[in-house]
Formats: sequence, C-alpha cells, structure tokens
Amino acid sequence: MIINSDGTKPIYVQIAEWLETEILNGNIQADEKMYSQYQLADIFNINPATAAKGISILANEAILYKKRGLGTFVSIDAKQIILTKRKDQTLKKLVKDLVVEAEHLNVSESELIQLIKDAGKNDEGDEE
Amino acid sequence: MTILTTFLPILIMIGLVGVCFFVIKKSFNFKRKKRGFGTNRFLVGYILVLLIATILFYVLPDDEFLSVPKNPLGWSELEQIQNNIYQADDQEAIDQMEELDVVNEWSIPFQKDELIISSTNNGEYIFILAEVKSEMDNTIEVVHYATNSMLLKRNDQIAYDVELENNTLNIMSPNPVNLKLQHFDAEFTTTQFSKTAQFKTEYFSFGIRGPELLYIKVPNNVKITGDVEFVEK
Amino acid sequence: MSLPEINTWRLVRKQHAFKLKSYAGMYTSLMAIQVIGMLFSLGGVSSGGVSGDEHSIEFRTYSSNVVIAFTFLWAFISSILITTRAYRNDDFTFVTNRLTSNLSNLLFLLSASVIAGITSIMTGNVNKVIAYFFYESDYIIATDITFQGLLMGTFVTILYIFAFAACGYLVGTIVQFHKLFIVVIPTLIIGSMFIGTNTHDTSLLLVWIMDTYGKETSILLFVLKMIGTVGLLFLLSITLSNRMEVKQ
Amino acid sequence: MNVIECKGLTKAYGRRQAIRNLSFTIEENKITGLIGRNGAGKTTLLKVIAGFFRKTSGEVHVFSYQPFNNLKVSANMIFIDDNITPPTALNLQELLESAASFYNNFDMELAKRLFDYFSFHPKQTHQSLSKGMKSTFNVIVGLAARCPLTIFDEPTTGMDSAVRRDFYRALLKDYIEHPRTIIISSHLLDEMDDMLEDILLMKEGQVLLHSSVLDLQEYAIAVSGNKQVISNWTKTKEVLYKKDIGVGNTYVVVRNELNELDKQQAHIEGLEISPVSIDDLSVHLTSNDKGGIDDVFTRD
Repeated sequence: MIINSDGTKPIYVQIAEWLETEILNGNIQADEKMYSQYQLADIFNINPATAAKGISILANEAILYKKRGLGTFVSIDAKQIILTKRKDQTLKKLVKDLVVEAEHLNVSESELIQLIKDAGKNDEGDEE
Repeated sequence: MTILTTFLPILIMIGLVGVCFFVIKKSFNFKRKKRGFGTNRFLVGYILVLLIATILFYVLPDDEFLSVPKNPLGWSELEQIQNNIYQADDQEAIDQMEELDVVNEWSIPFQKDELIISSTNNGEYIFILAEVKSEMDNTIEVVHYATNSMLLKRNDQIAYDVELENNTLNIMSPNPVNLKLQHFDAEFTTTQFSKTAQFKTEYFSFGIRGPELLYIKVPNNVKITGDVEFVEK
Repeated sequence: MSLPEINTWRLVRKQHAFKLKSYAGMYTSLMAIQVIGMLFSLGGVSSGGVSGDEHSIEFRTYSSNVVIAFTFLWAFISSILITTRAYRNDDFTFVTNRLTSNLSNLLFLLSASVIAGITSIMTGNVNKVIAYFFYESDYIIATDITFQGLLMGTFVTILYIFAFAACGYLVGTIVQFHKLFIVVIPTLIIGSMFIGTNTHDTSLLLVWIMDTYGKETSILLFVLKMIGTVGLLFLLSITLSNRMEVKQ
Repeated sequence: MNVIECKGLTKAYGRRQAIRNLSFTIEENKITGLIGRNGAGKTTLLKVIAGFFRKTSGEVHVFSYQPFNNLKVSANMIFIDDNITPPTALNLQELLESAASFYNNFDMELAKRLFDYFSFHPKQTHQSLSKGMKSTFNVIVGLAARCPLTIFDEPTTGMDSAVRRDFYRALLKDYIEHPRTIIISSHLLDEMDDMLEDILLMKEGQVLLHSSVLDLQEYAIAVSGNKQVISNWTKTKEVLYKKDIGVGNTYVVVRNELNELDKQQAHIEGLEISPVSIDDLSVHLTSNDKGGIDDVFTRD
C-alpha cells in the first residue's frame, strides 16, 4: 500500500485500515503479534507516533490487545469486530451518501434499489 | 626633502606590508587538487630544499672560513700596537708582542757591503725596521709580522714580497686588489643572546690587516740606506 | 537525560589536531612569504665596501634575517586571517565553544610558530649555500655559532614569531568584534610610527619595542617578558571573543 | 524530559526583533518540523538553540543548560545548514574523519554507506561539489553524528526530489533505530509531514502553532460551494483562508469545529467538504492575507 497523502484521510486512519485488511485477509492470525509502531513507520515511511496512533485506534476497538512488555497482539474476535464495524460505519455511511446523491439526481427509492441489485449481480463473488 | 627622507622608510615599509598581505592572502586559500601538481607537493619540495641546504651548509669545508675575531681591536688598541712597534728595542721585543704574528720569513744570501732598501709603499701601514747583526754570515733575514687580531692575516693575495736586485732590496707591496668577501652571519635572534663576535665594517677602517712590520736583519759589515728605520743595538 | 561530561582539554587537543590539518593555508602562505624573503636576500641581506689606498673590499652578508622579518609579518597577517569568518567558524561546524576554539587556535599558532621558526632559520642556509657555490668570493667569513647557540636562536625566533601571531590574533579578534576597527587599527599603528619621528627620528613605539624586547640580553628575562606579553594578548582576545556570536 | 525549553525568548538585531517572546518546549526524541516562511525567524531561533547566537531576553534551555557558548550543548548537538563551509584543505574523507573525531556517537559505517550510496568520492573536496551535493554531504554528517539534538536548517536546499526522498527516508530509518531529538526547518512541509511528529509553525518571529501532526491534520476543514451560501455559513466560523472560484463559487478553509450534524447540514446545502493538508494549512496560516496572492490582483 502506498500512503495516500493528499489529505483525504489521515494517515493513521489509513494505517488502521491497512492493518484491518491484513487481519481480514488472514495475514495476521488471532493471537499473533501485530507489527510494532517502528515496523509500520519503516514500512510506510512515517513518524512512529503516527503509526502508534493507528495501532491505538485498533486497540481501543478491542481488535488488538496489549501484553505488557511483549507488544500488541490480534484479539480472537478481531475479524468479527472489524466486519461489524465496517458494516455499521463504512457501509451505512456509503449508503447515506448514496441516498443523498440519489435525491440530488431525482432517483426514486425503487430505482435506487434496482441499481444496487444490478451492481450486486455484476460484482458477485468479488468479495465475501 | 627632509620630510620625504623621514617618511620614505615608513612608506616603503607600509608598501611592503601591503605586498606581503596580498601574497599571504592569495596563498592562504589552500586548494586541494585531486591530481596533478598540488600545493602539497610544493610544500614537500620546499621542506626538502631547506633540509638539503642545511645539510650541505654544515658539510661545507669550514676550515676555509675565517672567523670573526672575538675581540676586535679599536683605534686606541691599534695605535698602541704602532707605538709598541716604534719603541721595540729588538726583535725579541717584537716577538713578545701578542698582537703580532709572523706571516712570512725570508733568508737571502748577500755578499755586498751596501744594501739599499726600496719600498713602493708609502709606509703608512707597514713599518720597516732594520737591525745590524753581530755576525758576518752573508745573509739578510727578513721577517714579516702582521697584526693577528684582524680579519685577514693570511698570506696570499695581499702579501708583501721582498726581492733582491743587485744591492737593492725591493719591498713590494701587494698589488691593489678588490677583494670580495662573503659574510655568513648568524640570525639576529641568535646573536641577541649568544655572545658571538659581530662582523663590523670598522674592522677595515684601519686597513685590512692593521699595523704590519718587516723586520730586516743584515750582517754587520753591510751599510743600509733607504726607506728604513734602524733599531739601535 | 544525562549527558556525558566533556573534557575541555581533550577537546582542545582534538581541535588542535583538526586545525593542523585544516588550516593548511598557513603553511602555503608561510612558504610563499619565505620564498619571497629568500629572493630578497639572494644578493645578501646587507652589503658594503671599504676602499683604501691599497685595496678595496666588497662584502655581502648572508643570513635569514630578512626571511625572519618576513616571517614576523606572516605570523601577524595570517593570524588575522584565521580570525576571519572563513576560518573562525570552521570549528563551529563541530563541537566547540569560544574558549576551546581560542585555546586550540593558540595551540595551533604556537605549532605554526615552531614550524615557521625552524624553517626561517633554515632558509639562511639556502642563501649561504647558494652564495658559496655560485658567487665568487675571495674570503668567507662566518660568525661562529655553537649548536647550543643555534638551538637558543631558534627558540628565540619562535618566541618572536609567536608574539607577532598573538598580536595579529588580537587585532583580528578586535576587528571581528566591530568592523570599524579595520580603519582604526591601521591608523593607530601607522600613526604611532610617526609619533616621535620629529624629535627622535624613529617612532617612539618602535623604540620602546626594540628596547623592551630587542635589546634584552638576559634570556630568562626575555622569555618571561615574551610569555607575559603573549599571555596578555591572548587573554584579551579570549575575553573579547567570548561574548561574540557565531555568524555563518 | 524536555530537550528544549523556551520562555519569552526574544532575539533582536538592533531594533529589529527576529524572534519575539517565544515560548515552547520540545520533548526528547521527537522529530519536530519548524515551519514558516522566509524571514519568519526560523534560522535565528535555531541558532539561538544551537548556542551560536545570544538571546536578547527571555529564557532558553537546551538539555537544561543555557546554550550560548556552552560546550556540553555543543558536544551533544549538531547544526546542519547549507552555509557550512568546511576547511578547503580537507577532502570529504578527511571531513568525515574529523567529524567522527568530534562526535562520540558518530557512526562511520553509516556515513560510509550513505557516502557510497550517493556516489561521493573520498578525494573530492567540499567546495567542488554542486549545491545539492553539498547539502547531501552535510546531511550525511548530520545523520551519522547521531547527536542527541540534531538540527537541520533547510537541509534539502538544492537536492533533487529523489535525493530529498532518500534523505527523509534515511533520517526516519535512523531515527527509528536511534531515537533522538531532531528539528528540521523547512518551508517545504509537503514532502516531510509524514515523518514529523510535531510541527512548530512560526510567523513573524512568533510561534503560531505548536502541535502534533495528527492534531494538525484535523485542525481545519475546507468547504466550497455557492458564494452566498458559504458567506452565510461561515458567519459563525473562523475563516482561515478564502478564495473565489469562478463567478459564483467560493473555497474557504475554516477551523474544524464542526460536528457530524454541521457536516450533514453543509452537505444538504450543497456544500462540499474536504480535508486540508497540513502543507496547505501552514501556507494559509502563515500568509499575511486571508486571500493570499489573489488579493493583490483583485483590489479595485
């Protein structure tokens, strides 16, 4: 991943999201040690403090847990939390935007639902 | 004019300082060169020249060198020597004078009974003394004395010579020469504290060699005439 | 956070080593000025003649005196140069403060004076050897100097050169302190040369310097005077520059 | 522990105050970007910190010492700028060796590797280098010295963008390995904001803002849309920057005090909300005029 520094999303959010994706993809299993802030800083060429904030977001959401002196580890239900969060926040927000945009364009609710159904058919299998 | 002569040395000095400043400032920018004849090599070359010259200088045959007399004589001392020569009673008295050295001796066979002494010298710095010996050995003896505390006392270019021609003893002054002298001096910082003899031009104010003397002894049957003073016995 | 203790004297020695390498301009300028001095004294540092009725004598004196005098000038001028911006801040690239900078400069000038003293004495030999081999002469007269005398002479030369360096260093420091002194100091020096010229024929300042140092005949007193003078000059420089800022 | 503490720090040249009444602290082992326009007093501040300049009034402590003329500060600090003129008599190799002899932590191996990476030649001289190469060499010394306080004043002058990127990366990697306090002054925030932890924003000799990069990223928000709507909308808000786009549209940057509701409201009114990069933000904050250069041309 190349850090997108055009300012649309804070870098630590991008880091958090990248870590989530790593967990979802199974690259880091539950109870496995998470990247340290320094590793992340090195990988993405960012200040370690920024990387640390990315990690702490996930820790606050219980996706990661800290073991004193050992580092940060992936929680057992990390995947589940991430999925729920993405559904709750990301998807809902996207839908909200979608609805607002549809209103702007005078697209009726049924038309919109049809569009979603069509899109779903094309993209089927792309993602679980 | 006087103002100019007073300030000229100062102006020259200021100019010289200016030139030095320029040279030092120019050469101060030591530029390192990647290759080629860099400044470094100039420095090394310079040190080598200094070392070689120093070694050479100390291996020069310095027995050829004259040394500056430790106690150069002043006017009064030189006058004293002159007086002593005048008042000398005999050769023994001359030999006892510390200031005089024997430079040359001649022994010339002589059969005649009259000797004319002729000197091309006006007699300013050389005394010619004569003594009549008690023996009749048919020999004229001549001894040349020179003041030993002067710079040049060696017997070469500026030596007197004597020559017998019939019954005339010619005393030949050295030909006028222009002598070139190199003076290898010590640095003023060295001489400030070392009590070394200093070379001074005053050495020459009394001539090159100071008072000199030709002491002539003739057999007792010979009658002497000419540029000579007699020592009565 | 604990910082390591700094050993001032060790740092001064490091800076001294650094300056010995990096102030190479001192050596080239020394060489340049001594070569010029040598050229000036090629025909003898002084010459004269005596002519009487019988003979005339021409004599030329060969020694390092002119080179030594030029080396004094070099010490004075190049010490000013190392206080200028281009050199003054060299050690501020690395670890230093005013005191260590000045102390290492002092050490460096002392080292440079030793080099300059030895080489300037040696240059006399170059002139003498050239004169011996290339110029005609009937007589060579040499001032007898013992080895001990030579060593002492070198030592005295070094002291003189170091004193000139200390003067230059102070002048340079004063000039760095305020640019106005670029005008004031030469005016004072040149002016002092004229003071007394009308009555004395020579400057009072020069007379005093000659009397105090040049005519001192006791080596012990001379060394004490020199150390005192040099110490005072450097003390002044250090005090002055201790308040100055580093401008790059 | 604070490496640098300034309280009411002022430095004046004659009457002109280059920095005035500065107060801030910089903590240990942080990379701080000192940002400001030319003449904002960045270099003066850094040189006071480095102990080169004497403060005029106020307090400044580095490692809890007064930095001016202080040997301890000097030994634990390295100041790299593009005015460094090392002795002309030394080549690059010797310069590195000299630096190594002065700094206890100097990592010669790192210096050598960077030296080779940027294709320097040991026998080259500093004055023969191009401007960019000079800067590159200087930052190699600055990095390898591993001083507890490392100050870079406009270190990238003359470097091309590839070298700049390499430098920032090298700086970050070495910082991760050997954490230390680093200050970089620059007016090019864009390329290095990712590696900074804190930003100290200066304007006209004063600290405008001193905060972490993370906070700064959310400090302001940009809104664009219909001129009329915007001017109504911004009445209650702190406008940092304003620019007209076309005839009826305006782009404004405001302090980010919006909550979700505000944002939705804006959206409904047809306004577009976008984040402001800290680079843009610093430009907006440090500009003399809210309208920027455009204002010069729109006066009537």
